[in-house]
Amino acid sequence: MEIVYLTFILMLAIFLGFELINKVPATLHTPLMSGANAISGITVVGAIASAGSGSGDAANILGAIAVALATINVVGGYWVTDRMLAMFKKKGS
Amino acid sequence: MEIVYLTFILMLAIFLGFELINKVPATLHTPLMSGANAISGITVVGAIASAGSGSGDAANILGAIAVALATINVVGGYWVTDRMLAMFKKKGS
Amino acid sequence: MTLDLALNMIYVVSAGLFIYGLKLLGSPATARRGNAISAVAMLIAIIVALLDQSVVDYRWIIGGVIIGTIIGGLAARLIAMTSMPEMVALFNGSGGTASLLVGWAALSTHNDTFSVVTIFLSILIGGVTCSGSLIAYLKLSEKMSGKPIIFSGQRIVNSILVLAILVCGVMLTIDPSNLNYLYAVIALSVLFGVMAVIPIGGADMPVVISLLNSYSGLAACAAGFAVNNNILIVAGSLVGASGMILTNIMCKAMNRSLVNVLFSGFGAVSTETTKVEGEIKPISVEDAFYILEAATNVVIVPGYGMAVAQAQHAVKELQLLLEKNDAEVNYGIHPVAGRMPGHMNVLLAEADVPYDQLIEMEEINPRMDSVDVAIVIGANDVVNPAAREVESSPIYGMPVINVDQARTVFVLKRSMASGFAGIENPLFYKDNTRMLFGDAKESISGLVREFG
Amino acid sequence: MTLDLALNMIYVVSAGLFIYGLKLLGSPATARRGNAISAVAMLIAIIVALLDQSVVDYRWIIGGVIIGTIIGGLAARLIAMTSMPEMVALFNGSGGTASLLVGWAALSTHNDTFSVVTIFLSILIGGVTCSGSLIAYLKLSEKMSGKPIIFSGQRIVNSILVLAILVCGVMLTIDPSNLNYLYAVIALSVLFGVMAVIPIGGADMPVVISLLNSYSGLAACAAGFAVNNNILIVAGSLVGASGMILTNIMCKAMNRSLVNVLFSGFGAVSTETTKVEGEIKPISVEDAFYILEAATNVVIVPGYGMAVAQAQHAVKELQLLLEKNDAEVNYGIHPVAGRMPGHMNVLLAEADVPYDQLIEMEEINPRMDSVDVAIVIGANDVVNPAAREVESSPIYGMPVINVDQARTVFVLKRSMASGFAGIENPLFYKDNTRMLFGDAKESISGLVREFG
Amino acid sequence: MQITIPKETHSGEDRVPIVPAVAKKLVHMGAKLMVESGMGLGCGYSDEDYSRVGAEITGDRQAALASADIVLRIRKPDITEVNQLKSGCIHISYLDPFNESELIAAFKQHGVTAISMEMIPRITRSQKMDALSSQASLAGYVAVLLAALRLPSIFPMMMTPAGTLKPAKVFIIGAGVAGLQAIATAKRLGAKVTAFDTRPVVAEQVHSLGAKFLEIDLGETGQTADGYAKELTPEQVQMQREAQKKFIADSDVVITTAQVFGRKPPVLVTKDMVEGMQHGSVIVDMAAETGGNVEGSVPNETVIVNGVNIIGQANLPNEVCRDASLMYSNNLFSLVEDNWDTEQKHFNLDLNDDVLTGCVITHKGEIVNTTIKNLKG
Amino acid sequence: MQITIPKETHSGEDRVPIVPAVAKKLVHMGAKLMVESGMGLGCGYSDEDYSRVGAEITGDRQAALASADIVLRIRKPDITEVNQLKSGCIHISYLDPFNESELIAAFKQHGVTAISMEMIPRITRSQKMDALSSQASLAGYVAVLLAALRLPSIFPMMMTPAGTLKPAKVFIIGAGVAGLQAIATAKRLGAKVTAFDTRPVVAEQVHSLGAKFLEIDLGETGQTADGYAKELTPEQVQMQREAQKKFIADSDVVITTAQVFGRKPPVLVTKDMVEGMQHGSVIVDMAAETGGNVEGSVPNETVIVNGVNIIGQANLPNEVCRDASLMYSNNLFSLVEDNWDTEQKHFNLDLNDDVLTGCVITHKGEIVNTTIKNLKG
Ligand SMILES: NC(=O)c1ccc[n+]([C@@H]2O[C@H](COP(=O)([O-])OP(=O)(O)OC[C@H]3O[C@@H](n4cnc5c(N)ncnc54)[C@H](OP(=O)(O)O)[C@@H]3O)[C@@H](O)[C@H]2O)c1
Ligand SMILES: NC(=O)c1ccc[n+]([C@@H]2O[C@H](COP(=O)([O-])OP(=O)(O)OC[C@H]3O[C@@H](n4cnc5c(N)ncnc54)[C@H](OP(=O)(O)O)[C@@H]3O)[C@@H](O)[C@H]2O)c1
Ligand SMILES: NC(=O)c1ccc[n+]([C@@H]2O[C@H](COP(=O)([O-])OP(=O)(O)OC[C@H]3O[C@@H](n4cnc5c(N)ncnc54)[C@H](O)[C@@H]3O)[C@@H](O)[C@H]2O)c1
Ligand SMILES: NC(=O)c1ccc[n+]([C@@H]2O[C@H](COP(=O)([O-])OP(=O)(O)OC[C@H]3O[C@@H](n4cnc5c(N)ncnc54)[C@H](O)[C@@H]3O)[C@@H](O)[C@H]2O)c1
Repeated sequence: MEIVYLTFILMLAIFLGFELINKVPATLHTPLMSGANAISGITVVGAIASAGSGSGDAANILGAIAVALATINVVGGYWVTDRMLAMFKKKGS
Repeated sequence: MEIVYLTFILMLAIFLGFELINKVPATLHTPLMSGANAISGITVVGAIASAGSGSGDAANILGAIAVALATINVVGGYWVTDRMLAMFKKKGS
Repeated sequence: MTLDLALNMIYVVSAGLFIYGLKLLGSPATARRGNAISAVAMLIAIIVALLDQSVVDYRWIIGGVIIGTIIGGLAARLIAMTSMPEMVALFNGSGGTASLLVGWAALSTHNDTFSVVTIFLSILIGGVTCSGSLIAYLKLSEKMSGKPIIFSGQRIVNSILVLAILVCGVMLTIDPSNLNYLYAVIALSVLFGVMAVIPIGGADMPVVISLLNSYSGLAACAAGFAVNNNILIVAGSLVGASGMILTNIMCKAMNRSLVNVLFSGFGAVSTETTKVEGEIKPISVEDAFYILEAATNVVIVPGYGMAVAQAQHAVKELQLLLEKNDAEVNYGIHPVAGRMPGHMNVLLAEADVPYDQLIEMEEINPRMDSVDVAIVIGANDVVNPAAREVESSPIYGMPVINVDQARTVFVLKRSMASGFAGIENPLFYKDNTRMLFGDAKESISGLVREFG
Repeated sequence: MTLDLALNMIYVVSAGLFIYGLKLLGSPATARRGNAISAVAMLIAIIVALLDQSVVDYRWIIGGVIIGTIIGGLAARLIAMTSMPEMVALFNGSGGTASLLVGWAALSTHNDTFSVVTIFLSILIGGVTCSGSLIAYLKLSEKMSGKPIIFSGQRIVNSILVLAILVCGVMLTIDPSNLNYLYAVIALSVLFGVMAVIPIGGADMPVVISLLNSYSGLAACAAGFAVNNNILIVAGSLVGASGMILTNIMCKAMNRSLVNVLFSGFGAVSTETTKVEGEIKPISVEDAFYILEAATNVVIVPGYGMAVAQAQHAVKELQLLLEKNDAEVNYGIHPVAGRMPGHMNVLLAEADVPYDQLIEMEEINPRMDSVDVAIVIGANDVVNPAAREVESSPIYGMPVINVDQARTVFVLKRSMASGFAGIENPLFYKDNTRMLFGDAKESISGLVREFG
Repeated sequence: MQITIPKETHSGEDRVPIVPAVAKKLVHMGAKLMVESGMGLGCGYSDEDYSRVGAEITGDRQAALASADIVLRIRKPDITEVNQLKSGCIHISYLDPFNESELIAAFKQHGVTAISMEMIPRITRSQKMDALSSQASLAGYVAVLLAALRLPSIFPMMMTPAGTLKPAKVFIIGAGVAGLQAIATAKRLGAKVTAFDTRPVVAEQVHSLGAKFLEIDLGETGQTADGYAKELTPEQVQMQREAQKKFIADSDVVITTAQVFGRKPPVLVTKDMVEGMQHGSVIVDMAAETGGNVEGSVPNETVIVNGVNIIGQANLPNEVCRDASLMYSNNLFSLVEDNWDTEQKHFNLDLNDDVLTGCVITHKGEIVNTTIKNLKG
Repeated sequence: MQITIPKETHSGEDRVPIVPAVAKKLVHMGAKLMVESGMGLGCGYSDEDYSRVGAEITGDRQAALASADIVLRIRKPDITEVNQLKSGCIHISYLDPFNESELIAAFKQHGVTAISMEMIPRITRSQKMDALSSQASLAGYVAVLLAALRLPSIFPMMMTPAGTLKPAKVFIIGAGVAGLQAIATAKRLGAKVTAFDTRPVVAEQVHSLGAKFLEIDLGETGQTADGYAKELTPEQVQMQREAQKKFIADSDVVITTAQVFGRKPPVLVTKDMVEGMQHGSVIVDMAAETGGNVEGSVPNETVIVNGVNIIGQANLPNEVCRDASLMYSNNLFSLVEDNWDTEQKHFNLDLNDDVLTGCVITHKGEIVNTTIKNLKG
């Protein structure tokens, strides 16, 4: 039955994604892309489980690498986005 | 864990409900209310389970009454909504 | 894949269709199709429910469906167009009642704490929806007086009621097998629905119905938690959330807050103090839009501020949009508006406003009380009711445009500053006045954009 | 409530914050706050993940986090503003790779069919994202030629590749323990990412990155299915869906279709046939808006149709909105536009268009190739390139406004009907021309509303 | 009460003090209306037009004046005619009280209550009686038409196959009632309009008509409570001239409306500025009659100096006499109506009334208006 | 080639055939420009203005004409002056070829190539040479100004404390080039404008200026290939008159521009219609010079019939002579430039050219224009 719930969640999230990004001004395309990209670093959550299994096997190491990579995505992504948006503000005011 | 999924679903559905009914013209308020009301007749699905349990006990009868009431809501709701909207069309064209 | 899994996947499809249908319902061009799609989704959901393994005996179901279809169908077909709102109230009531019954029925099979809590909620909300909708129906169809019913001590009674419901709810959760608590909850919920709606005036019933509609969605949602059914949760919460938003929008269009609607009856008793000067009520462009959107008779009163803001073209655009929205739009031109004779004429002619929509003060004033919204654009002295009301005012006796007699007045200006004559304007403090602060052109362009 | 339940409930909160953050990111005023909220959501999610019972050994995690934070932080801080897009590509690649690895790691513990399928998907999508993003980075930073790389037989190679991936996927599902299939899938996915991006030109890379970004969301979502984690599914699918929409919007702003972007490179090889007359490409108001929204230099060329539609006021409104959006707007006035000398002047003066924005034909023509969008409003003969190109044309030799030299041309008219001179207009068939059919005033009001 | 309306005698005056539509309202109010035969002809109103609405037509001007309780007219009367009025009669017209001391004396002597339309105070309530404003507004319109017809080129911009015609540049000095209307009219015709005024509040009003305002820093300037400009110091006038010089040379049309209430208007455009203008340019001096803003302007004539046309035509509202008469009639009517006792059907002269305090010059053999009295002292 | 530009001799003609800016372009093209002294004075252009751009100034008109390869002027020449031209000279001006058979004969006889500006065909390419259009457009503007100044009320609506002034009702008959410009100008000034024309395509053009079109069903009407109106049958003229009658009576201003190319204009406003109008109303008969659309109109005079002003002023573009000259100069220049051989620096007369086929009347002692030839036959 889990799969049912998951599918429900998937469907709702997709609908919501469509509704949210409705009419975004062109100037926001790049920051938005970058911001969304940072969110996709959520995979770090999955990686943590593997990396923290303590098993010390290949999966564990793969997990650790995944954590590192995903963290790059997360940290870099949010930071870059913020820098872009900060630049924006200045232009506006 | 089910409750987690259900909560997820609840949250997403509420967000979606908010996003969908964003800027509805005043003329559509009544039909929209009526249409949404018809959807709330979905409780018929819950009622069917009780009514079809075959147990013949109180719950079964309650279920049957619930089916009848919910059906009224569904059938009447969609129909009335459609009548309202049909009237609209004529006015528009 | 098991049958169960397959059926549940179909529920996902059905939920998707509900969402899509609701989206289409929000725009005039697609509303009818949206309703149809939502009906298909409902049909699918019902069929899936019928195929469920736990359903073994179809007799009761068929009986219920047939009875429901006949009653619902007849009601929908035979009802006059004008009494649709009360019909919707009745349908809504039956939906709420159904949720109550589903919860009730579920109690016999589900009695872990979580389930009982959700069952309690579905009964409570269902009960309130049931009786509340009934009262709304009675008020709307004038089978009952539309006036707010108020008695002293009403608040106390209501408080006690809420308390009692909570107590019974807790007891029920602790001991789900004691049916007395169940019956008490049912009875109290129904009573509470009655108490909640009687103090509200008949004119506000559409908002109440919308609110109850949202509740019935929540009731279905609670029932869904109780019987562990996704489609109930999704569809129910969709209706709950969108109904809430819709209620809010409807309140805005009436220029009221939801709290104000729900407790206006009580207010009628308490505020017997003499009215002081009133307060300034700013309004946002968005809220102003909702009110304009619902108006059918609009008068625009331009003044010097429109000239300063050079807003005439935007005003014309707004006029066209309002007219497209089936409102009648006129301009009330005061002879001394602006800073030179014919100032407004020059500007409005530039924006190509037809001459016959420019109405002289003497002509527009008698019609003012049938006006839904008067939009005062950068005018001040020429709409100052002090000229009529305040004998000591330096402009006492000057004829002005009586915008304050319109149902709602929007005043578009940048601040509370006074106009040419340098005097205070009591208009800004009136109950039916809303100040839309900002440069007139910006504000109007904002309204124009909202109409998009 | 168990700890697990509590943690999962916090995931719900985190997901809600992601949604809210993404919503705020869509509007300039709130974008920065939105990004911050989304970052908070991420932090919450990570903390919850760390608290999970299955996490017993924090050393690897801490190592990974530290390394990742240092690299990511340095990259984000040190990078020049101008090279942000390629940085985003790199970040995106690392996200994709992480998903690939998560899938890979999950394979050791999950090997029921459903899990393996989702693992396969997460590896495939993650791999494509990984290498695709890398190529995009190389192209953008000009470490690699921005030109499309095309060789004969490319299609065949790609087809074989896809087939091979599918076969290996199926084999992996059947026998998850055979790691050779796994390695094959990984290798082929990475290769496929390279093959998919090399034939696309450097100028189209932003769209590609956006698309890959959407993929990396989907990869996370697939990984979520694989390791059975809700927050991954919700956040991943949010990113997937919104990324897809964003990609689409970006394509529209470039007046291209996604298919056209992805396969333009291939097209360059195949269409060597002589160009025929071309075809009519209608455009919707919405799509036209996206293009205008991205334009910084717009020329409006009005003609008799603007007069017929009495669209001058709407045109002025559009001009103001474009200017607010930081575009430079000019009017190109042809001396015989309309039906009397000075026809356009009369109308535009009525709408209060400043005289110095009215540019004579001789002056506007030399600047035309730096114009992003030329909006032809109900003009026909005066923009007919046949006057330049077709010697046999009755208007050959008449000077016209060379709108066809602008990057994009919108022609607003009601039909394909000819103008005063009664001759065909080859402009309508040009590659860079889009026909916005309908009454000019309606079309422009539509655009104005889109800007809201 | 008998209201007498004599025919205007000033040559070239086509306006009439009361149009038939307003005559009807006066009759309706209960007044006995005595109209001199031919009074309305300037605007094409015949005697029948008046008799039809209930007025009495008389050929005997002298008798009609002698028996009048109220006299309504446009221009100031001959002194001889004042002598014919009976004591207690209320005489309402333009009077030019700052300059016509003899006339005022005659009124005083005969116990006539003289109301000067120039002196209607500019408070909100009396705007409907303000003839200076109503006529100035029309004058502004006419001034632009005169200039447009004189100018050898057109006002609007025109991009045509036979070349692009540039819009005319119009410069308006003094943006009071007349000036604002001139701005509006010139803008309508498509000219590029710039204006200047010494009162700083006016800049916003000029912008509100979509025209440009020429910024000149003259230091302290200001306006009276009634909104009239204060007189400039000689240095300020000099500064203004300097600043405007280049601008005027560049203009196709200059319209001057600068007045200082009760004083001679300032000379703002000097001979050398006129000569700096292009051949064929046009100057309209709306203050020509009272002394002129333009050096060399001649009242009621158009002189050509160095190819530049200087129009000094006075009484511009007369060019649109029908509307001018309608507005003036309404001004008079509002004044009478505001003070009319509907019971007694007579004019109720309450000197404590703000408006009357301002505009009644003589009453019961006294000069009651403080401004005018001080002038004399 | 020598281009001679004699001074216009027609009294009251201020326009000049070539303004200095255009003279410069001609000189630049390689022509030898011979300008009669004083030629530009009507518009305020001195001889120096021309000599500065490279033209030769001469006091000897006769010699300048005799030696000319090309003569550019506005009005048709005296026959005596045609006799002075040398054979092969190209003479470009208005010629009125439908009526001036003697003049044409003189051209023919002297072997002069006469080009008639009226006969420039109305094809897209020749719009820049189309002097009828350029001048008609200005005439439409002037006509409205004349009417506005004549009318005793103002054009725009004004809601003022002294009453509301209604907008003037303007009716324009014939919405060709002049009519459309008149519509635009009257609309600008704020009038309520209605127009009528027999050509059905015009309704849309009138609407495109925001004015109303009076719908009259006349049955079959139409236009020529050049866009000129076809002549109506007498019955149709009668129908039109009937339908317009009430409308005219209700109008404050009527402007008639109805022409039928090469024919006498139709009489559309008869005496009784004029008399039906209100006192003070204004009619501008733009066709007065060629016969008139209005019964009782007198060329170059303003007559008052029953209180209604009928303006018959001819040569309206002359009122804005500077712009009119500029446009006419550009028209002439475009015509010359289009046929100029830049190598040889001379006028290349190619009678197969569409434009020249239409407007060259005589060439090498022959009447080459078919329309005019047929007229004679
Ligand atoms: N018509 C005439 O001939 C004439 C001549 C002279 C004087 N007057 C006098 O002028 C007055 C005319 O009355 P009125 O109601 O038209 O004007 P008003 O009383 O002067 O009020 C104008 C209002 O517009 C607002 N405003 C100014 N700029 C604005 C902008 N950009 N956006 C929005 N609001 C703006 C101002 O408030 P904020 O500053 O708060 O925005 C001000 O209160 C009368 O008192 C009349 O007697 C008339
Ligand atoms: N300026 C002058 O003095 C003058 C005088 C006479 C003739 N002309 C001639 O007129 C022409 C002027 O060229 P132009 O480009 O301005 O006009 P045009 O070539 O006549 O084309 C006008 C176009 O506008 C479109 N249109 C009409 N109504 C419309 C509406 N409501 N909404 C949108 N489109 C509408 C028509 O197409 P659809 O029907 O498909 O919508 C038509 O193709 C030239 O050939 C010129 O020679 C000029
Ligand atoms: N009660 C009312 O509400 C009311 C009624 C009518 C007029 N007014 C106000 O009174 C003001 C003046 O009215 P008016 O037009 O009769 O004034 P006016 O005829 O006396 O003067 C005309 C204009 O010339 C200006 N001026 C004077 N000296 C000048 C100089 N040296 N250079 C440039 N300009 C100079 C004045 O400032 C004025 O604007 C108007 O602005 C109007 O707003 C108010
Ligand atoms: N090549 C070109 O593109 C070009 C150039 C100039 C003009 N034109 C067209 O030619 C048309 C006519 O030009 P014009 O103004 O020189 O014409 P015109 O001066 O010959 O006539 C003026 C107008 O009077 C109208 N008219 C004739 N008889 C009438 C009657 N009985 N009642 C009412 N109206 C009557 C005509 O239809 C015309 O519109 C214009 O519409 C214009 O569009 C085309």
